[in-house]
Amino acid sequence: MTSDDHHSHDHTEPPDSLTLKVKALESLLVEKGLVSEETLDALIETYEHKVGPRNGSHVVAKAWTDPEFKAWLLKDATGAIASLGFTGRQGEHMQVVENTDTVHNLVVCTLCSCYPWPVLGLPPVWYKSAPYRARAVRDPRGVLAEFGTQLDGDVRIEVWDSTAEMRYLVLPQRPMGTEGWPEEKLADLVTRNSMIGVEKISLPGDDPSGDREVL
Amino acid sequence: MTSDDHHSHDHTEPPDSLTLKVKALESLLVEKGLVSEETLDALIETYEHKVGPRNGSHVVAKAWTDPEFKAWLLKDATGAIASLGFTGRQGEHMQVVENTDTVHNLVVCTLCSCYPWPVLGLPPVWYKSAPYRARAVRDPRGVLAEFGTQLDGDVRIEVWDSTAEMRYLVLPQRPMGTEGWPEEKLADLVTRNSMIGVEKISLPGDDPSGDREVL
Amino acid sequence: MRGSHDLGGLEGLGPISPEAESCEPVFHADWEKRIFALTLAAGFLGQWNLDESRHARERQSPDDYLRHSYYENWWVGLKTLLLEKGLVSEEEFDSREPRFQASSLELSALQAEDIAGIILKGSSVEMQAEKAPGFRVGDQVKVRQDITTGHTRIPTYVRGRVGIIERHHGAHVFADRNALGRREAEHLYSIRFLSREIWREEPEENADFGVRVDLWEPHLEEVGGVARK
Amino acid sequence: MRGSHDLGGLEGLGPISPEAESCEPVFHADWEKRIFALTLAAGFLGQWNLDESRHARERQSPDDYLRHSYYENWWVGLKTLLLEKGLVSEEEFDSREPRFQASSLELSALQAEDIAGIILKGSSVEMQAEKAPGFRVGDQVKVRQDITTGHTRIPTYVRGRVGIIERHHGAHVFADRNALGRREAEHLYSIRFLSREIWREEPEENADFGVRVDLWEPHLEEVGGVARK
Repeated sequence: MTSDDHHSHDHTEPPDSLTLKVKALESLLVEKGLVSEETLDALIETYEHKVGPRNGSHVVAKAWTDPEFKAWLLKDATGAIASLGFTGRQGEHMQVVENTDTVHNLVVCTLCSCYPWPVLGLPPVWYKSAPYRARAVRDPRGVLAEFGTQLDGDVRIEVWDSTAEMRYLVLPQRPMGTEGWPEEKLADLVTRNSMIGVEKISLPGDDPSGDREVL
Repeated sequence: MTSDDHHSHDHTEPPDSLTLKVKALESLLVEKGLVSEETLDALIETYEHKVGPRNGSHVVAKAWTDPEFKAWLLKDATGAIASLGFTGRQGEHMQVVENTDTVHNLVVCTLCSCYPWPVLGLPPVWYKSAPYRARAVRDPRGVLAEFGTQLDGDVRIEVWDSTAEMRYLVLPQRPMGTEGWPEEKLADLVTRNSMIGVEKISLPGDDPSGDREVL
Repeated sequence: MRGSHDLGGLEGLGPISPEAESCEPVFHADWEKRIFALTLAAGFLGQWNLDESRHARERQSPDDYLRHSYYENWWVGLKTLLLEKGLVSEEEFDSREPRFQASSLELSALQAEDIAGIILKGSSVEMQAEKAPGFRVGDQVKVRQDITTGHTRIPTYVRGRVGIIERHHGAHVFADRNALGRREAEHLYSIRFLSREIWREEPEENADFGVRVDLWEPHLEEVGGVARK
Repeated sequence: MRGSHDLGGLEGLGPISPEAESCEPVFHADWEKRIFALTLAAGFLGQWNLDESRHARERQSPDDYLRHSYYENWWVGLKTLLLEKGLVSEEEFDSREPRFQASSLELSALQAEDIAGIILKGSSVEMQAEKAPGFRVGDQVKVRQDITTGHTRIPTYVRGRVGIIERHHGAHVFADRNALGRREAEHLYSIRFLSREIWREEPEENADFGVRVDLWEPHLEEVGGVARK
C-alpha cells in the first residue's frame, strides 16, 4: 500500500452530525421515559472510574501470594474472582489462563469485542481494532512484537478467541526479584496489557522492550 | 441498516485530488518514456467506441441462424469467435454457455472483474460492484429479480464464476416470432445483459418485466 | 452470515498502533460515552438480547462496518434495534420529537440505583440442557461448514477444521438461535486447534501455536461423520 | 490470502442498482479513462503480469478496497506496482518531476500502432504441462482449505466443498504462483458445485442451482484424501 492512499484508521472523530444525532436520540429516549440521564451518567461514571484493570491487578497479585486462591482461580475463576467482589456484565463466566516458562497466553475476540469487564474495565481501542482482531489468530508473534514483547523460541503461544460468553483473563508470570513484596505493591506492577497477554511484566527499571522478563 | 447511515455506493466521484494525481502520474510516465499520450488515447478510443457488446450480438445472431457455427461455438468458442474477428485481451480462452427451456446461465467474477472484453467490451459498473459479485453465487434468483427477470420454477440456474482466464459468454434463447429474420436484425435484439445472463431477450413491445419471454 | 465483522486472518489491515496503556483514556470523546451508556440502558428494556445486538451491528454494509469506529458501529446497532423493535419510529428519528410514549409499551427505564444490582451483578447464560453432552473432553471434532444467513459465532477461519475438545463449559444459551430471539440451551466446548491445521502452512521452527475457540454442539461434527447425538 | 476482494456470499451489501444498459457510458469520468489506459499501457512494459496486478489491488486495506470505486482500486494497484518494481520512485510521486529515465530500464513504451497487434490479439495462458492431468471429467473433488498468505484464485465460498469435474481446460499458467512471478503450468478444471453443498442450506423447492468455478490442480484433492498425482 502506498502511503497517501492509506486513510487514517484512528477512528475516534465521527462526523459532527453524529455527535448531534446522539444528543438528539438521548433527549428523545429520555422524553419517552426509556432511559434516564442520571442512569446514563452513572453508567459512564461506573466504567470510566470504578471498574477497570485495577480489579484484575488485585486478582493477579492475590494469586501470586496465596497458593490456595490461585488454585481456586485456575479451577473456578468465576467464583474466585467473585469472592473479591468483582462481578457483573461481561464477566459472568470467567476462565483464568496461566503463563508459564513454556506457555504464553493471548486473548482476542475476532468476531466483536468480548472482554472481561469486571476485572479489566472496557477494552482499549487497539483490542477492538480490525488489525488486532485479524492478526492475533494468524500471527501472534508478530502482534506481540508490535507491543515490544519477545518470547523465547521454546515458549508456545496459546490464543484464546472469545467466541461465546466465556471471558478470559491471563495470569502473567510474577517477575523475579519480587520475593516478599506485599500484595498491594505487586498489584502496582500488573498492567492491563499483561492480563490480555500482549505484554509480560517487568520490574520498573527493566528493559522496557520486554525481551527479558527480569534483569 | 438505517437510511441516513447508509452512504452512497455510487462510487464514480473520486476525491478531486485523485483526478490531479492521475494527471500528474500520466505526465510523469510520459516524460519518463514509459507510456505515450497517443497510445493512451488510442486505448481509450478502442474500448470506448470500437470493442463492445455489438461484437457479442453478432456472435449470438450468427449462432441463431447458422447451426454449423453454433455447433462450433459451443465446442470451441475461442476459435469460432476468432473467425468473426473478435480476439484480444480478456478473450483468449472463451466458453459459450447456452440457455435453454430448462437451463439459465449467469456469469460473474466474485474475485475481481473478469469479463470477455473482445465480445462485450468493458464491464458495466454493476458487474464490478460488490453487491453483484457477492450475491450472484448466493441468491441468483434474487439477482435476476433485480433486473426484472423471472424464470419459470423448473428452469435451473447455472452460475459461472470466472476464477481463471476462461471467459464466459451466455448464448441467450432466440425469441419466438423472429423466424426468418436476417442476422443483422436479430443482432439488434441481443442485449449485453442477456449475454451476461441477467436478462432474457424479448421482442420490442413485449412485457419488459421479462416474466414471459415472448407474447 | 458472511460479514466483515468476522476478521480472523483477514490481511492487509496494517499495524495495530496501540496507544500506550498509561495514556489511553477509557473514552475518547463525549459522544462515545453517551452511545455506550445509551446502549447499555436501552438493552435493559428487555426488547432484545446481546446476540441480537451483535447481529444488528454485523448486518450493516461490510464497508460501513470496517470504516466505522467502534462506537459508530454501536450507534448503527442501537438505532437499528430501536427502530425494528418499535421503541422509536423513523418519524421520531427524523423530527427528533417524541410521538408516542413508552408507557404504552409498559417498559420502565433502568434507574441509577439499579446499576449495582443489575449491571454489576451480571446475569449468567448457563442453562440446564435436556440432552447429555454429545462430546467428551479429548474428542476430535470438526467445525461445520454451514453458512446460514443468520448470526453465528463460528469464525470463518475454523470452518472445516479439526480440533480437540479441551473443556466442557456446561450448557449455555446458544448464540446463533438467541439472535433470533429463541433462548435455547446447547452444550458449549472449548476446542483447541493447531495453527498449522487452521492455516495449513508449515510453521517455522517452534512457531506453531494453539488457538482456542468456544463453540456450541450444533457447530460441531464428529471427524469423518455427523455429530454424536 | 484472506482479503475483502473475495466477495462471494458476503452479506449486507444492499441492492445492485444497475444503470440501464441503454444509458450507461463505458466510462463515467475522464480520470477513469486515464487510469484504465495507464494500467494497460504500463502492463505492457512487462514488469508484472495480470496476477501480480490483481494481487496489488487485493493487498490494500480491506476497508479501502470496499470503499473505493473500481478504478480507484486500479489506481492503488498501478501505483503499488510502479513503486515496487522501481519504475517510479516515491520522490517522483511526491515531486511529480521525473528523476531518472526509463532508458536506464531498457523499456519501451507501447505504441498506438501496436494496439491491434498486441492488445487486440491477446496472449494465451495455455501451456504444456509436464505431468498428465491428475483428475478426469466426472471425478469428485474437494477444494483445499489451505489459506496461504499470497494471491489465490480459490474463492472462500468453495473451500472444503465437494464438486464434480465437468471439463478439463488443458494446462494454464497457475495464477497463485504467477502472482509471485513464477510462470508455471498446472491443469485447469471447470468444477460444478450444487448450491446446497456450498451454502449447506436446504433450498426451497426447485431453488437449487449450480455454480461452476475454474480451479487448478493444486487447489484440489480427492474426496477423502490427497490429490492424485
